Amino acid sequence: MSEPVIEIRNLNVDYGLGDQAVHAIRDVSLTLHRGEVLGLAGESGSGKSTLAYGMTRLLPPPGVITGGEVIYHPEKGDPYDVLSLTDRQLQAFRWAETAIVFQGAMNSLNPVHKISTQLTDVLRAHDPKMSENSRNARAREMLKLVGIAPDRMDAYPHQLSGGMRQRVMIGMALILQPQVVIMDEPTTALDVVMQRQILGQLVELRERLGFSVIFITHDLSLLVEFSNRIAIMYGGRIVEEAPAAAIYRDALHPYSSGLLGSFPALRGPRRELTGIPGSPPDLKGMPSGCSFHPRCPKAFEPCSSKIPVLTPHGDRSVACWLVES
Amino acid sequence: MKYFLQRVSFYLFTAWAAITLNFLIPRMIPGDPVQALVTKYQGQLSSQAIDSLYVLFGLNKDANLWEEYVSYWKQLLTGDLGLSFTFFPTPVSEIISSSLPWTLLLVGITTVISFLLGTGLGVLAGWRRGSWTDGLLPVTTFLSSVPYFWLGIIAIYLLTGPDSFFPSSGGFDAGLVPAFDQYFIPSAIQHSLLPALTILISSVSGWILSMRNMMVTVSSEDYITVAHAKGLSDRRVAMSYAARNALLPNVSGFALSLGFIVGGTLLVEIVFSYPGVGFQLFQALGASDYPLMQGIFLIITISVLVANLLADIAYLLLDPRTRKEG
Amino acid sequence: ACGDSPNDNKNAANGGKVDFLSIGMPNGTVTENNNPFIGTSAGASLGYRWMIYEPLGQWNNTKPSEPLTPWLASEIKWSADYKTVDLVIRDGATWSDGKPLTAEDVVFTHTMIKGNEALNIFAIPYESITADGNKVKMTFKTSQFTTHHKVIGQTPIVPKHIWEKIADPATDTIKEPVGSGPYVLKSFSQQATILTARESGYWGTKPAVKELRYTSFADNNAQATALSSGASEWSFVFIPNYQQTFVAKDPEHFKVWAPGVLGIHGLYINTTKKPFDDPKLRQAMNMVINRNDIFVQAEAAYFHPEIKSVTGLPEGAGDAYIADEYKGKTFSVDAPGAKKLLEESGYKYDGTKLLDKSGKPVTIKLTDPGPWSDYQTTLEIIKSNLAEIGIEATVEKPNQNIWDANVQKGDFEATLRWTNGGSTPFDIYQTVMDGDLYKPLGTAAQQGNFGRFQSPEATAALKAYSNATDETARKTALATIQKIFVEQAPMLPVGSDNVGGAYSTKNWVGWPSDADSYAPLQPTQAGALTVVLKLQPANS
Amino acid sequence: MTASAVTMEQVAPVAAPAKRQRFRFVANKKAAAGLLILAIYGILAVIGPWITPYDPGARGDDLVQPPSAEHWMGTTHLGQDVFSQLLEGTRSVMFVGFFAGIVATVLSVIIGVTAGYVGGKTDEVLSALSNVFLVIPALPLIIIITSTLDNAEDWLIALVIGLTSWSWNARVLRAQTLSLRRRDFVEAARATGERTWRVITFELLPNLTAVIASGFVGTVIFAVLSEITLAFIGVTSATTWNWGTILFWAQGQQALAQNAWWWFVPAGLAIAVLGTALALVNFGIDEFVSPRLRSAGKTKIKTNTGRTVRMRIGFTPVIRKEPLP
Amino acid sequence: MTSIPDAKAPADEVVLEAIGLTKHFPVRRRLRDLFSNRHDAVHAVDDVNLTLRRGQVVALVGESGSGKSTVARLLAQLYPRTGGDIRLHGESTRVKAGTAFRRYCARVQMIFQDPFASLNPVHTIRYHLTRSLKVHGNAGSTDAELEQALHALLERVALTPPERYLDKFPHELSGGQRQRVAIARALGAEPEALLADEPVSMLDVSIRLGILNLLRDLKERLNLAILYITHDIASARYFADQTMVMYAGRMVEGGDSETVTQSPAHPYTRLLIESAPDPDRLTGAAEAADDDRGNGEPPSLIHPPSGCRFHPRCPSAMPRCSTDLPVPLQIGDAPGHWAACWLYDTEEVAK
Ligand SMILES: Nc1ncnc2c1ncn2[C@@H]1O[C@H](COP(=O)(O)OP(=O)(O)OP(=O)(O)O)[C@@H](O)[C@H]1O
Ligand SMILES: Nc1ncnc2c1ncn2[C@@H]1O[C@H](COP(=O)(O)OP(=O)(O)OP(=O)(O)O)[C@@H](O)[C@H]1O
Ligand SMILES: [Mg+2]
Ligand SMILES: [Mg+2]
Repeated sequence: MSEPVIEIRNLNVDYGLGDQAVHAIRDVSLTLHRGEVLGLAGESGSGKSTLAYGMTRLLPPPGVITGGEVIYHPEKGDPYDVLSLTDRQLQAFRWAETAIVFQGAMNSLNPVHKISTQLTDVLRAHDPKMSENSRNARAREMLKLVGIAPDRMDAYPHQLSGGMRQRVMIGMALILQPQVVIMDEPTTALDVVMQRQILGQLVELRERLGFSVIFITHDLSLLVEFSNRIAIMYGGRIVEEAPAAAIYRDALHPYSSGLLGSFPALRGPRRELTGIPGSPPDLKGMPSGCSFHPRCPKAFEPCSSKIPVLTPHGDRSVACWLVES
Repeated sequence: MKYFLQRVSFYLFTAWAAITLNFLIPRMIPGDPVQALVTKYQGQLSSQAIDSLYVLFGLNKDANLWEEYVSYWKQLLTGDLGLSFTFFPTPVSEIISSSLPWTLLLVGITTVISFLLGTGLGVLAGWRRGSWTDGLLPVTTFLSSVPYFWLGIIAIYLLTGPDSFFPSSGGFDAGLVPAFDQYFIPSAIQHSLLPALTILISSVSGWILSMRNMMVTVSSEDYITVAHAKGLSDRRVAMSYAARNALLPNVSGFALSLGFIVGGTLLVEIVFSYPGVGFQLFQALGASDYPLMQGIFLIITISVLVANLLADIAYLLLDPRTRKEG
Repeated sequence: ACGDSPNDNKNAANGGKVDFLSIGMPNGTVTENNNPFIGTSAGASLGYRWMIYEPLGQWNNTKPSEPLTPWLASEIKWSADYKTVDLVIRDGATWSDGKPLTAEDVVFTHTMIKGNEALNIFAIPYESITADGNKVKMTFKTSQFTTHHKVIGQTPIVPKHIWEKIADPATDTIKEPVGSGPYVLKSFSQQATILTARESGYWGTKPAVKELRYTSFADNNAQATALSSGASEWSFVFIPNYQQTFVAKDPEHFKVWAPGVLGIHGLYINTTKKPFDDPKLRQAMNMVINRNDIFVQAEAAYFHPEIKSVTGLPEGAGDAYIADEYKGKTFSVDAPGAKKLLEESGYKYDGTKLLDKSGKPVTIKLTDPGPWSDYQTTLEIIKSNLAEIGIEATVEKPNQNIWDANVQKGDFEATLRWTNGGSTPFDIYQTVMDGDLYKPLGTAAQQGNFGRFQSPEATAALKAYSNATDETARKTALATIQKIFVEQAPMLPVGSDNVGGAYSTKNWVGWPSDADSYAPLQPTQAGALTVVLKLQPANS
Repeated sequence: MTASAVTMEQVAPVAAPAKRQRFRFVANKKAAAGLLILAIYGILAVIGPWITPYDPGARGDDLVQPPSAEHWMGTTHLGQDVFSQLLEGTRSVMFVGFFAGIVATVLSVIIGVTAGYVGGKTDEVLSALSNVFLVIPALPLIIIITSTLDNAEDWLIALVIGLTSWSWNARVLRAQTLSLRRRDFVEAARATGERTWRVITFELLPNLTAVIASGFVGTVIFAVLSEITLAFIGVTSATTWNWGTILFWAQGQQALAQNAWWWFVPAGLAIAVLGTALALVNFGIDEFVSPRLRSAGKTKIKTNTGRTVRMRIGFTPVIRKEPLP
Repeated sequence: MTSIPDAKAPADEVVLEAIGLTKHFPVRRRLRDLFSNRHDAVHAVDDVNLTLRRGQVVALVGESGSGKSTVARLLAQLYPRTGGDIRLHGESTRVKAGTAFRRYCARVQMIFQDPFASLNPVHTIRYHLTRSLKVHGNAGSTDAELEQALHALLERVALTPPERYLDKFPHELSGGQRQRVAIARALGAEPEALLADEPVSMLDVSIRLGILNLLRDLKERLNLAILYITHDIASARYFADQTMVMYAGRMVEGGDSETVTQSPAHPYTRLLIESAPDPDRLTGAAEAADDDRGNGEPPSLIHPPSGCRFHPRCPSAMPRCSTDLPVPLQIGDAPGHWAACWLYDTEEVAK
């Protein structure tokens, strides 16, 4: 496996402070390697988005990062902790090193500015010396790259279809050739045909440009198909992390296997669907021990008292007493 | 075409109904201009004058309401607003044209300044929440609730006087003749400072508050987060992303407030003896001067309708989503 | 920079000596209208019409019984029955366009008024108007004894050669006035009207004041503020607590002079409403009204001079007319006396409450428009005065138009209102008691007798007074009128009008005063011209 | 299929609803302060006339006296007690404000909601009506109408203010109703078979509460200012006192020029404080309605260690402390 | 609920039928259209035929904006239709409001797409369900009976114990719970047909499954006719007896679910199924070769393409496709399998 780009170490994120605080991310450690697609899955509310925003310090109030480190390894130079950067350094770091594509493209694009303005102002902010013409040329190039005719440069977001807007966002994310692209449910609002088109394009671009991707979705079949490794989150923690194929074939954590047993397959023989009983935990009143134990069909003695830690097992890690023992 | 006609007829209907009401309402006032005039002079005008005044004002002939209404429309359509009673026999149009500029300049400029200032402060207060700007809010809330005529009177008392820079009343120095020269303009500006300040203080907070709230709302939009994620400078995010979008609802509010310029600041003009339309209206009310009232109402009606139109156009210009697809 | 700016000479004015006089009136805005006959014109509202146009004679309101001072007419002679007047027109008077003023102009003016009801604001019954050389003779259908000052002293004379070309003199705004007076119009704006002294051609002495600046203020407050800041040097306005709010600002220069005239304010009582149809009750009420309180608290101790004589005639201007019977008889607050009077005439008390003869408590509604704060104050005082004799009064503040209509229709119980004013007490008593003006309840009585007072005796006496041809007849008639007024108390007089003003001696001196009351000190009166002509620079 | 519906039973404890939503409004500090002031005014409106130290209209011997032990706010030119006038005037101001507010609100709800929900011709007619009322200048209209009244009693003034000031709220409500009308829950109620009047009163109106309430508060402020303005220019009831009447007398007597500030200032302040209280309540409603404003309410937070952190959009604060137990 | 309506009725009885159903929405006119006489309309649904039978689930799939929800709303009589007919038990019905509409509601109920929007945030669960029972007279006559009926309803959708949910507000429930309340509300009317508009699209995979199981269970126990709208084809395969595919306002294919999903006939259906994520495909194996196929935007519904609406994107388009509107053609492999595509025209095949 290649060297890491981003190492998240013991990240903790709260919403609010004091007694009101909701611990949305607890002690999460995760490593993204150069050139890979890391999938992040889990039920809704499990903290996937919080993790993505937290590691870039983009959480809106009342989000607070209460601990941990996010070590970034630049292509050249020494690694540094993103969470310790000053505001100015952070501004320079953003987009140039990590770019983010959000869930709703309509909401991610400013409705009152032309997309050309929104593409070029990144360039202006990060490279003030660049000339107007070369900025435009670069923007045009990026649009072509994501399959949009450059003559749509002067369109406003609402004049583009949902898929085109999403592709503009991807183009914008790549315009500074960042090392890492974080994608938070980039295709859930689109239908399957469009979804495939966009993801296909992304994979192709990644092969050409060599950036790494953190890909967040709760559509497991999509993840299994598109990512190299998958991390499964539950209740603010990562419960399992493994190569995609490995998880699909043989999930170690009962929650992961529950998830995998919940979606019907389109092809092949009709599978039996198991589902997961119960409903996701309330972050304010987390069960003791393993937070999944009240829903776990295989729960046993230590599960309700001790929190399992994510421990490596070969090329995968899992946090479950079942595997420990 | 049918749709267009529908819109137009809707506007025409509104204008017609408003103008008709404007015609009827002043006539609900009991008494007549002659009596009002005699009463105004409280004995200085002998009651022997009454008969001659009826003849003078042309009120000695009986006309029923319907005939008056018909002739009112005839006049209106020929652009004639009739003669004022208060200032008999000055035509209403002359009175309005001599006082409207004052109102438009004083209240208009003040409204614009108030909007710009309020919006600017609102942007600051909304963007830099938690800083000193938070202190702005209680003060402005309080000021916005102060009756502005009260504020104006206090300002006159505290700030004007024999040696004060601020004149206590009027639109310009009594010794001057209105002209665009180096004497008149500074004097007009000097005279407008206090009334403008009064309006400004009591109206600016409305803009601050609404702009701040819009900023707060817009700040949590995804595209703001994206703008931050793009590493843009704080200033650029605040202005080009947050403020630019937060401005939209305020702009139509602003256009509408332009429509209320004419009718909205009656008391400031009264308190400061400012030669504007609001004050004329107030005088007309006291004098049962229907033609003048109607004329001013007409101006107000038209300006509100035009302001509505402006609001639409402004929105069209500022929000590409409402523009026609290209 | 702008060479031909109309404001260029402003600097000159600032350079040391002040050669202008700032005059203000609290009449709201004005529009450019210099027609001297129209009451709504700026000229009338601010008073500058009298600086441009002149009357035949000058009447001194403060000394109403004195003969008029010859002005454009050098001689004014009325016949004994006051139906004919003979005038000699002054030589040497010219119009501001240079043409001479002749008897023809006088005849033209009065003939024009005669033939145009809209211009005949005094409703003068002209008969004939003829000229003979520089002499003019006018005859009238009725005696002009009570209105002669209006014909001669309050009718401006206008140039024939200009006015004969005016299509409708009643609705022309005369943008470029040409008059015989010492001033010509320099400029007009809503803010200020500026008059400058004529370079030449004025028949009298050239005025010392080179420029008159008339400003119209929105209301009394603005005018009073302008006075106390010195922005206005002369005005006629009600100044509450004027000693403190005005005079104290510059005691050396700021002065107020408010001589009473023959026109009064009083509480009209609706004599058709029970129990106020009883003169005794009205008398009793008259006895408890504290006129001094009203004078001091409501009228700032100057504006409506207190009426002391029981005849309702003001001090000074009215003195000459008081009947012998009432000479020296003054009002005094006498609550016990009033109570006694009431009880003697059949009224009873229930505790402190007064009961009328039928046993019902006596209550009265006092009405006047809300915005008239001095009237409102007066009513409040009357209310508490009446309470002393057990009458429960309430004060109502209808809108002015409603009040007008109600008062005219007789739909009120008691209201504070003014009377007409004139050169004799006739106007006062006529407004209150004239049976000829009587209209039944519900019909608008526009000219007077709002209280529906019915006394044929009074009507006859009023007629006799105005038509009398000699002094004794007038005196008898007036004595009768006064007796009725005092005994029947159809209206309770409170204060008189004044023709004074507030002024500043900082720049100009020579104002009329008690010691030398040569003219009214109200800028809108015809006599204001006399004042302006007398003013001299303060530091000369 | 093994996971039958019956096994989908709740296992995780459903978090007890800590506080019912309706009390949260009072928990808002601004709203609470506003309500408190309003309550005081309300109490004074009821008991004010009974606790006045003097008859507010009674003349006394101390004319234009500054505040003293006998006259807390001094006296007028007639020796009346300003404090008593102020107390007595509270009732009229509160009555007119709230009565006019209720009239205008009821009208605006009836007209606005009907226009928005029923649509079509009805909408056209009602919209035209409110447009006409919007176009006609309110204050002059109120002056004219009240000037035709024989005696402008409080309830009449309030009625006139109410009848002339509903149009703006009606427009807002119409727009809001239009957006609600197509909401699924309204359609769903219709699809359930509810009658139209039930849909309007039970489905739409409760959701418009906030808009209606803030419209109501706005109208009350407008009505109070209008009443005071009317009284100030002399259009007022004969028998009752309000703060405008005090200002009217004070201005008529040039209180300030007489240096009698005690006569002029308190009434204006009383108005301003009432207005502020209403504005505070309005904020409360705004924040109550818009969760965005609510959550964004807190901008400074204190950490456990006593440090103050400013919440900033785009730069999530990082507070490192001991990792969670 | 005490009895199951018409439980004895034959299982394949037709409950609700749409024939040639058409809906055009007039377009809001823009400023520049003011002077023209154009009357544009969104052709949201054109000539749709659909049959719901007792005890059967019909799935309706298709891309976003293809008119699926519109069909459901038309069937629920929430929109007036532009053309075509809706037959309830063979009887043509057109109701707008009033008693007739309520009577129709009692037999055909709709579950809205979004459980977050279809429950009124200001009312409790009890209110929602009580209204549904009361409006259709299923509430019994006493409070006790009402309570019992409420409990029965909640138990039927597996929200147990009922007391825990009755007095909650919608925002206090999770998405899955809300969706079940919405279903319970529809069941409160004791309908014969249930129109479920994407009842699971907003939900998580694990919760999704619960709802689908619940619907299937209800279908079997209550003998309901269900229209299941989704764009998740895999769930259609799993859950529905029949599947219909819609494209740009028209039905393009229909038939037995297994057949339609396993051997799709229409090129659009094929594109749809190929696009669906498939975990069994290898990582990153997004066929670049596929790129030219199906690329392009969904068509404008204001000016829909002439002929077959899919022809601009169709890899096997023929000249005929752009001119002639394809008719439904029987596909050989399974009974009832049809597609509206000229590829299956026997003459064409013969050529
Ligand atoms: N402002 C907030 N205040 C309190 N809790 C919050 C706030 N924002 C999010 N949360 C909680 O944090 C948890 C994680 O939320 P997050 O958005 O990261 O979930 P997610 O995994 O992205 O879910 P989804 O798949 O639905 O997007 C959720 O349980 C949510 O309730
Ligand atoms: N009320 C309406 N007025 C105008 N156009 C409408 C209206 N409702 C729907 N449409 C249009 O009709 C078409 C079909 O919409 P519909 O909601 O039925 O699609 P759908 O298949 O349900 O999509 P999704 O999967 O996104 O829910 C769309 O183009 C939509 O824009
Ligand atoms: Mg998320
Ligand atoms: Mg849909």
